Amino acid sequence: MDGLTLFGTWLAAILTLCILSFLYKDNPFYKFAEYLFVGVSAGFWIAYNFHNLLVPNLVVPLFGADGALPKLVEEGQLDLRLLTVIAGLLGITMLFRFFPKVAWVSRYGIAFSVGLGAGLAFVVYLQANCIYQIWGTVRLSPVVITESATGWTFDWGASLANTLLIIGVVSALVYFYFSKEHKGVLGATARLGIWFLMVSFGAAFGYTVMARISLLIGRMEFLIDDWIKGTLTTLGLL
Amino acid sequence: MKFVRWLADIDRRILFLLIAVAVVVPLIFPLGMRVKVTTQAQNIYDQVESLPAGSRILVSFDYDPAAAPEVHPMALAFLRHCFAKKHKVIIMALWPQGAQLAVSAMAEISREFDIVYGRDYVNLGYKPGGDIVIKSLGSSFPKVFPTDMAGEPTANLPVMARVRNLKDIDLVMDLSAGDPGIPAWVRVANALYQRKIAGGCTAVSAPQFFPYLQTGQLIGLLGGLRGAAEYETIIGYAGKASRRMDAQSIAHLVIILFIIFANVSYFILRRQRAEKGEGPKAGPSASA
Amino acid sequence: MRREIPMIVAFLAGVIIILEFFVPMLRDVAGQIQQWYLVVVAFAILVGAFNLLRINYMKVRDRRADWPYSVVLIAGLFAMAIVGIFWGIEQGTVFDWLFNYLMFPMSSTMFALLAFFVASAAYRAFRARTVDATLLLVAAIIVMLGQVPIGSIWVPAGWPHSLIFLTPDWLKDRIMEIFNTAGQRAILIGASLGVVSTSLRILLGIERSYLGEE
Amino acid sequence: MPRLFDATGEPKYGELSPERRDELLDKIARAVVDRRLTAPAIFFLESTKPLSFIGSQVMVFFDPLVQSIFNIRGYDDVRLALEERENVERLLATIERYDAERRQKRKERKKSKITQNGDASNRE
Repeated sequence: MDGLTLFGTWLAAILTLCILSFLYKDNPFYKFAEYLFVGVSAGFWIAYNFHNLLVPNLVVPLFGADGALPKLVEEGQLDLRLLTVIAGLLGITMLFRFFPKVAWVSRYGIAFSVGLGAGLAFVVYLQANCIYQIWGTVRLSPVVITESATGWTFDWGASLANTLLIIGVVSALVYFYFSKEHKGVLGATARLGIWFLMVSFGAAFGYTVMARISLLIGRMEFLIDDWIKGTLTTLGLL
Repeated sequence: MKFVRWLADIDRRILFLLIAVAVVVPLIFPLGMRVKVTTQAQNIYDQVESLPAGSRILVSFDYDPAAAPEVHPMALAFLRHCFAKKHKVIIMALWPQGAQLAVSAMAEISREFDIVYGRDYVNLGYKPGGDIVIKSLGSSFPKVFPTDMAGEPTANLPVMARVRNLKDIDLVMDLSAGDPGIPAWVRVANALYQRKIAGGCTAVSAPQFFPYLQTGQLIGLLGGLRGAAEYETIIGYAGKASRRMDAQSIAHLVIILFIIFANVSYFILRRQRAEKGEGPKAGPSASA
Repeated sequence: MRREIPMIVAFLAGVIIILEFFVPMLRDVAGQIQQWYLVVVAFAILVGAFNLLRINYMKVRDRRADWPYSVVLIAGLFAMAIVGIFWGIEQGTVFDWLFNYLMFPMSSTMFALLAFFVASAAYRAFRARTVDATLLLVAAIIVMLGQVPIGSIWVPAGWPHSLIFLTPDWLKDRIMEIFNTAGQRAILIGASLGVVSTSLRILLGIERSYLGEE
Repeated sequence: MPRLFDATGEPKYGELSPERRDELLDKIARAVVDRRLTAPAIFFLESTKPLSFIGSQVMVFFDPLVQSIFNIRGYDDVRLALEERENVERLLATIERYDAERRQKRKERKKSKITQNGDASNRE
């Protein structure tokens, strides 16, 4: 490790320990890291926004890489780059939010992006999460018969799986729409629905446990391999 | 009885300590256990294998350092596989941190393979906007990405020469830690442009993608560290994920033991209360 | 007029995106306005960052509880933004260094911390008090065992195929493919209906809260 | 001293009044218990405790956007509640209390049913 990397590793290790100190109890070191993290993340986003978006998608199309202003008409053709001006103006309206007297101007930028987002969301959610999902359920056959050399056999495993899947989707949907306590068929179906949901929540929690443990392993690996072993190696002790 | 009460109201910090030990010890003394490969992981591998050399694979880095221990090993394993099969890789990001993580992933990978930036791969950088970004890629790559991450015009990069829009992409691999991520790619690139989407994601989000697997909207899925370890196993590379699975195993066992202890103490105390004729209480809980 | 024109803007933007699928002529227009969207989002991010800055500035100004930490937040924000904007973000820059040694460890440790709390949460929530909670608990345990190699380590090599349903691996796969898929699919469908109806209400001008108060 | 951007639109910050806080936590807890989502809610809240402040700051970041699009009532209050870490524990305790009450009620109902009809078919 060179000096700068070693310094960085120590910095990283100290910050890691600051955050882990929360396990003992809430304390100033944790708070320091917490606020620093939020600040640095926001700053990171701003810098990316500048280099990966504002420059290539707004500044360069408007002024060109050389900084020259676009001409209105170029070789007898309307310069389409000028359309980018509209984008810039719409974007700038967003900043008016901070000035109460003219805050209404920001409605243009917001309305544009909300409208566009709503239009696309309408199409893609309907298609991918609604129609395809319903189709994926109704095409399942509760009775699966497979053909083999000996003739037709009833595949009870697949049949049961399909039946359960169909019942699960329907009953869980019933639960969503009638979640308050209900009597009769609707109530019974909703109760069945919540059992399916509970199993899937349980599965999700199993996965969550897995995810969090993996992250801890990642950090411990850093502390053991990069920080302790790395430092000892650099100092020639290992 | 005293012990049961102690167990029921155990100081949370004792649990913390046990978890730390369960993670650290196997990291120092590995057991070398192997994971079984699921069909979801195998499907992704088969897809990459079946493409002819020189196919264009879009890899979207939609995760941040908080997901890196799980997802980064997937990125490394998948990229290794792509370059071993001589595919062209186009990297982009819907999360700003993803673009930066792609930089470090490629710094590691480019040392192992005979690959040239611009000819074999490109890092287009980050664009915010999720669904709309993907939708725009459906009509034009150069309009969304006039330049790569470093500001080089994409028109000058040979790898982008035949990529006009999403239709020119043979496979999308999304490395995802949330939305925008796999859900956005499935919603837009699959539903509107019929692209094949493969996914690698954090274990937290994996369960919600199973409906997509059943309909084929997602061709395969690597879920969490286990998924990463599976891909490492398939390509025969002993990477970090496989090594970490030992610690993962032990920690899971410890947590299951916690759950069992909590329940045993809960039931013993409940019976005791019932004998005394008291109603149910909120129940014992680990105290701070 | 301060409300009507933005409403028309929202309607047009949304309808162009929808009609584009049926009217090829609109494709160029749609392509163009999608480019604008990216720029508008860039400004929206600036607005968000500015709001964060403003609230923390106010905390410092009024010397509220924990205000010194807000100074740290503001300093971090400026440091990262300035270094990135003026000296670049590529590999080997100061920005990249700060990302690797400052942001990366903090971000990943914050979430690694949750490993400990997930353990205490399992201790607190997973009690077989009711049928609901029991289902949750059993599913969670099976998945936890099925996900790691140690869960199936006791299964001998010659395990009969007819008894495969007793192994955590097999059970986990069924839970995921049947019960989890059913539950998650219901959530997907339910949520998507919500999104679709909200989108429609926005486009038709029924939902106007985005225009703020008059 | 001239102030920056706070003619009228200064966002809320600081602490919630204890009454408003309890009212808010109460409402959330009721909604959770009524929908029988106690166990998942406890798991989620307990397991993300340390991140409550970061959550609140994410809400600050998206506040101008979310507020201008959805105008959610109580957004600010939830955000402020999250800034204080103890409130997560308060919410957990409230949920557990309501859940215990609910189970107690069920038990009593079941008991009275058994004495009336001699069976307990309405099992959960």
